[in-house]
Amino acid sequence: MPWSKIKPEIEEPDFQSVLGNTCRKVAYAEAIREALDQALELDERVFVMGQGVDDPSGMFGATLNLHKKHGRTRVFDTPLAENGLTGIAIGAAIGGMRPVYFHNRPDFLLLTMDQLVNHASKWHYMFGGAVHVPLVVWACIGRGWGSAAQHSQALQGLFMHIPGLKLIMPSTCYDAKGLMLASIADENPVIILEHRYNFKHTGLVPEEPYRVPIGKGVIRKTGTDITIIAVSYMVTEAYHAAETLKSDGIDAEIVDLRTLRPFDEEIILSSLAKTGRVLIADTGWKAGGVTAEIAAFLCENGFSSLKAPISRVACPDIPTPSGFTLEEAFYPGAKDIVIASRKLMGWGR
Amino acid sequence: MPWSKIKPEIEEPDFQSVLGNTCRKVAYAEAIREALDQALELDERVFVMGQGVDDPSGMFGATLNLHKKHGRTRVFDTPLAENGLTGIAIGAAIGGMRPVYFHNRPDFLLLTMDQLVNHASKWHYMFGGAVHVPLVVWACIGRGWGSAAQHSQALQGLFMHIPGLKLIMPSTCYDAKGLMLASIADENPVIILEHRYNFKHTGLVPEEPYRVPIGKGVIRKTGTDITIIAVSYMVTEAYHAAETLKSDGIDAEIVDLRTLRPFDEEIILSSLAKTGRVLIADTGWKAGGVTAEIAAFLCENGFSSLKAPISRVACPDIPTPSGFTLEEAFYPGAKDIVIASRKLMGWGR
Amino acid sequence: MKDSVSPDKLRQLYYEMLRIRRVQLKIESLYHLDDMKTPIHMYIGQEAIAAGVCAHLGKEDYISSNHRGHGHYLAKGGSLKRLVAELYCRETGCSKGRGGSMHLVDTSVGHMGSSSIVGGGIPIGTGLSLSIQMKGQGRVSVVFFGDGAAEEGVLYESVNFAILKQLPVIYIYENNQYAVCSQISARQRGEIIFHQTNPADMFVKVVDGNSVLDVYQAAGMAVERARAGDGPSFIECKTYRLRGHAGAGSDVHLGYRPSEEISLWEARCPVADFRKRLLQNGDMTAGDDEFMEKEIADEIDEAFLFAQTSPLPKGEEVEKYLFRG
Amino acid sequence: MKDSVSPDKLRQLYYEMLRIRRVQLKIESLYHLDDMKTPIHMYIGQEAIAAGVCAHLGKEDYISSNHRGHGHYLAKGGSLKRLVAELYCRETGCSKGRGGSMHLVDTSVGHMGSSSIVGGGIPIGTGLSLSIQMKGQGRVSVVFFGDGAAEEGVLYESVNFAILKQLPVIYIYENNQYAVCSQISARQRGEIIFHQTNPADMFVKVVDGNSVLDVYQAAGMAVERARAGDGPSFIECKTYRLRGHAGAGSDVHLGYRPSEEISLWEARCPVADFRKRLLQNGDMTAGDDEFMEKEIADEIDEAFLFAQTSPLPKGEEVEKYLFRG
Ligand SMILES: Cc1ncc(C[n+]2csc(CCOP(=O)(O)OP(=O)(O)O)c2C)c(N)n1
Ligand SMILES: Cc1ncc(C[n+]2csc(CCOP(=O)(O)OP(=O)(O)O)c2C)c(N)n1
Ligand SMILES: [Mg+2]
Ligand SMILES: [Mg+2]
Repeated sequence: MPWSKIKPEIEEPDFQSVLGNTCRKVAYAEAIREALDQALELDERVFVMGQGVDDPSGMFGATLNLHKKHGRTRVFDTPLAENGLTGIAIGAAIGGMRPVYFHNRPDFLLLTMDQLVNHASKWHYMFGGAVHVPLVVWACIGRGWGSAAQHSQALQGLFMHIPGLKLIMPSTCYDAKGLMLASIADENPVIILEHRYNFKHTGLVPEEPYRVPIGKGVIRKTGTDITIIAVSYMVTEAYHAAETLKSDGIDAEIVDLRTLRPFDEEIILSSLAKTGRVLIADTGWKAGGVTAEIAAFLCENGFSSLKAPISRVACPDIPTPSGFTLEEAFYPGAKDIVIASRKLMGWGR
Repeated sequence: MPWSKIKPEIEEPDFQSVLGNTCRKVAYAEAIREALDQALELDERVFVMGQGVDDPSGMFGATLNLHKKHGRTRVFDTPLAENGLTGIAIGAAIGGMRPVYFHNRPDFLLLTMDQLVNHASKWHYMFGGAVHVPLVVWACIGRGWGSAAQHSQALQGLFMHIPGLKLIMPSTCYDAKGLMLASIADENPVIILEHRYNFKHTGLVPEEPYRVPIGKGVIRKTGTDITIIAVSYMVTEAYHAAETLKSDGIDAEIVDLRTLRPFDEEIILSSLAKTGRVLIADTGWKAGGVTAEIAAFLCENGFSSLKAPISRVACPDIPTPSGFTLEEAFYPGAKDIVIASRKLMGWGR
Repeated sequence: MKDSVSPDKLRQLYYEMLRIRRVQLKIESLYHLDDMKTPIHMYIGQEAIAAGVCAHLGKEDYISSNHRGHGHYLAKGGSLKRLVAELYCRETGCSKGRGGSMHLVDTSVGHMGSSSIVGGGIPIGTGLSLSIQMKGQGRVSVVFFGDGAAEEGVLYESVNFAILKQLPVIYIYENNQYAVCSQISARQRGEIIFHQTNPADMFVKVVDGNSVLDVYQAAGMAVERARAGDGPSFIECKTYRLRGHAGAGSDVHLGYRPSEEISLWEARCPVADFRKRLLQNGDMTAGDDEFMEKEIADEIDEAFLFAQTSPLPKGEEVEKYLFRG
Repeated sequence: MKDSVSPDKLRQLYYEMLRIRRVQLKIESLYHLDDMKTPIHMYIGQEAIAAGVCAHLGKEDYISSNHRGHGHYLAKGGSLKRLVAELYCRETGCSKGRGGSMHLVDTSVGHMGSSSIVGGGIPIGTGLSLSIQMKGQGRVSVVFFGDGAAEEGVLYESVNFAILKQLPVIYIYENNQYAVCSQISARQRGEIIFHQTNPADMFVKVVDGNSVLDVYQAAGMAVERARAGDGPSFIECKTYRLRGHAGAGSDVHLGYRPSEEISLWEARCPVADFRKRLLQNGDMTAGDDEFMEKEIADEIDEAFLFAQTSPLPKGEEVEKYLFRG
């Protein structure tokens, strides 16, 4: 698919990341690949599996050629049997390994809900801590070029509802690497949902292995007037929106949640306390999704700081259409964030 | 399992239902059974399938002996193959039938997410309206007697996030029948999640077939001080809470949503406009669940009416424990609603 | 039986394959223009299967298709214009521009939709056969799926149910030996287990999927059985896709399959082979062939013109079609 | 081989079965008191399977169990005290009162947990065997599952993967002919397809699940193969559950299975049969038997006392154990 036609390769916004001393500009996919390479190198329990991890496209580049270096026992292709293979990965994890299971799209995770939700998420609790499941499941949200209803779902809203799973959505090359390494090191099942559009970015990434703490958000831009809580690719959209808002005289703060479960309560409560206005931007559906939980949490716990309704920018509650004119209408972006932000600023004045 | 030990059979609270002229007291299970019996009688496209629908327990009584009257071609037992059989039901629906697929527990629906979410929910949209899927999927939430993590999940929070599915949770015998008939008559996939505790109730139910409109909530008790939006069995708990609150001088209004997708926006917005205070009570997990969406919606659309934070009473975000001392700590009820309501009433005074 | 196929039927089979091939070559030739903003999965090399199977089906019979569905759609009689319009994301597309290449549908000819979730259409097609049985319609439901799909548990679940209820369903297993870039040997060992089914439970047959007559013959038996109420069938068609997994053109450069392997199968092209045979046996004249090519080319031109000049869906209507009624 | 089993081993097999039986009868006899607030699924009638299989396993080998798991747990060497305490929902239970009867675990003896999602443990047990293979441990992973579970797609997916990778996994198919009240004929037609697997890919055997020696012998071959790196095995044990699906006591009154059928299988009780045989063949004396009964009875009494006097989990600790670390 000519993806390059729908989103050019660019450098990611300059988010002022905390950088190591060996930073280089690397592509998003390469950041993940490096994390995997290092994890495979440093920990013999780690292995990488998934339909196509060893193929010429190498999972959009994220697993490219790892099998050549680490062998096909540790980096292996799988049959198309997502639920069974998730259970197999769980079993391997229980048996002391650290599987990283790759999927092209989150849509395919719907086949694995039984093993992820009925099993992986409950195994530690249900047995009073006797067993645990250090498993990483990775999938990349599709968008554009007619990916349509069954190949473009952003399913974080589902996983956010499940106790016992950790849920990660990076937005920068730096975090993509650091959160992958943190997820592999975690003793619990972790789901990483990437966004295809982030793969068009390059950013500064240290060469040595490092971990970005799970459960901690980060402020991508400080501001005083409105808090934009953004997830995954929407962080980039929020960044562009903030630039536009600046010319309106609106100083937006951008919080990148990075981890959705458990999410960083403190960082959003204190940003709300500062600005009094909150907009939440997600790549998934609105109803019952990520924006719902964050809004409800803030309304419950930060009510007295709220000067305006909590605004939610998310996909409309319909399946993704294929046609490009409809995609255009379907996906929210910087423009929607700008419009909603201006509206929020109008409140209580 | 000696269910009777954990919840006695009682008459449901007197909810002042709109009644037909041939009302009788019937048990909750019998109300559903009657709906199925009438649907089978009136529409030859209807059939009932599921593991155990024709067995001596008859799905807690809800399908009891229907196969004897309507034959085993129209009321049939199935292999244990939930995802496959959901697809088969979808195919039959596309072919012009009206399948009603029964599951003992929502937990088993996790096996069917691919067919329900990737297929049933999208088929009509994805083909520009050319095909549709008139399918009813039914499951009954378990609770108590050590049902534990894999047999007691209240998964409405997941389905609430999915465009293209309708989601129903009745709380009275009257609605159990009327919503079942409405769901079977609906041209779209509908999920009905029942609660095991409702099955201990008896209530007034008309004999003739009737439909309760999908998407319409109902006020179970009018009040002026606080709005309690309740779902499924929590309606009964809310009713008891309201009785207690009365003695505190707090006059609670109880809204029974009945349909969670699409939910009745008007009824909750106008109740909020009246009371200014909202508590939402659900039988499922809190984070990212039903209470999240309703709270977020109200915060977004009814902000100026809010005199206090929106309070959420739901299960803690952990798997269900089996032991009864832990179950006791896990499940919220009237007491929690009372405590949270009192707290809300303290706001802004 | 092969000899009992009339020259008319032979030419019809050829026409069907040729038409599928020509449509795809046209799509391929224009894809680089980026006007068809939809993923495409070429059926080039597998035409004999759709053509051979669907030759036995009427409009009232059902098929259930997958991401590689152009051939199934056309062989079943789906509108070419509406197919092309769908690739161009037009409101006049068979799915009104909502589905794209992987989500074709034409209910007027029994094509009830295709799933791009691998294996997803298998139980749905099985369920269609359940509706046939319940209504006593004497129809047939055909499920097309690949070797990747054959690994999904829903196949096992569906076949068990079809056998249990003796449903009028025919599983057409298009084994092209690859799932994306993954060779079947990386995913399965030996032949698929369903070949071992008790013949009393399900009719099983393995055929050369590049021979339209072999497919035609096996499918004929399966359809006959299904219509007679004699239960399900499972036909493995051994074949090969000549193009890349997705997109247009060859994928030799990716290096995941030997170029000799591709050449070998190119030499076994189902369309060219059958053409040669018909000409040799005198079942078709060069004139017939030319006429067909012309007719097909005209139809294709017309379809592309229709598509390219059709209106695009309006953004305001993005929420339409969520629910029926 | 049967003759090569030493009298010691024979008595040990008997002891194991007897112990499982006695524990269950005790549970049954007290269940009506409602102090064990957990669903129970009796293994009565199937003891020969767990006993015969686990006799070949060491503590370092794995098993994966299901809702009907008391027998698997005990045969694998799980702590009886902690089993009973789990039924009594105590903090001292094997799952600390968080799991209940359907969720047993004892990692110190390789019991890595049981799933009450039918079929859910099949891929997990397969994955355990993958970890064995990757670590080169020479262990074995055994998966117990029933005829209902055999219909789930994960079995097909798991077996395909086990065959592909030649994993050291043994599938023990406990065919007791019912899933809840549903007779197998309402769900399947004929024998399970995996019996037809190519022997080079997977070792397959059907045995009388009520004969501990038959099970023992077949399992022995499977374990040997697995340890030698010769791949997976699939053993169907034909058996019958003598009690109701869940809860205590008979379910004859429900009428879903003929009382003659139950009587027939009661007459084939794996424990009583084997006892008779051992006594007849002189492999066990009446004194041995009495001694065993006494020892088991004492152990059971002690376990129940332990359970009944153990502390209950504290409500404040309900959120404990969500995550590790
Ligand atoms: C459940 C699922 N898993 C993975 C994919 C990604 N995917 C799309 S096509 C394909 C290959 C399918 O192979 P096969 O069934 O043999 O069909 P073919 O493409 O060869 O015609 C894969 C893995 C998918 N669409 N659905
Ligand atoms: C996926 C799933 N579907 C349905 C159930 C409900 N259920 C519990 S046990 C059982 C019967 C299982 O039968 P089988 O596998 O033969 O085991 P058995 O009880 O006979 O030992 C069923 C249907 C479940 N627990 N999980
Ligand atoms: Mg293929
Ligand atoms: Mg059974």
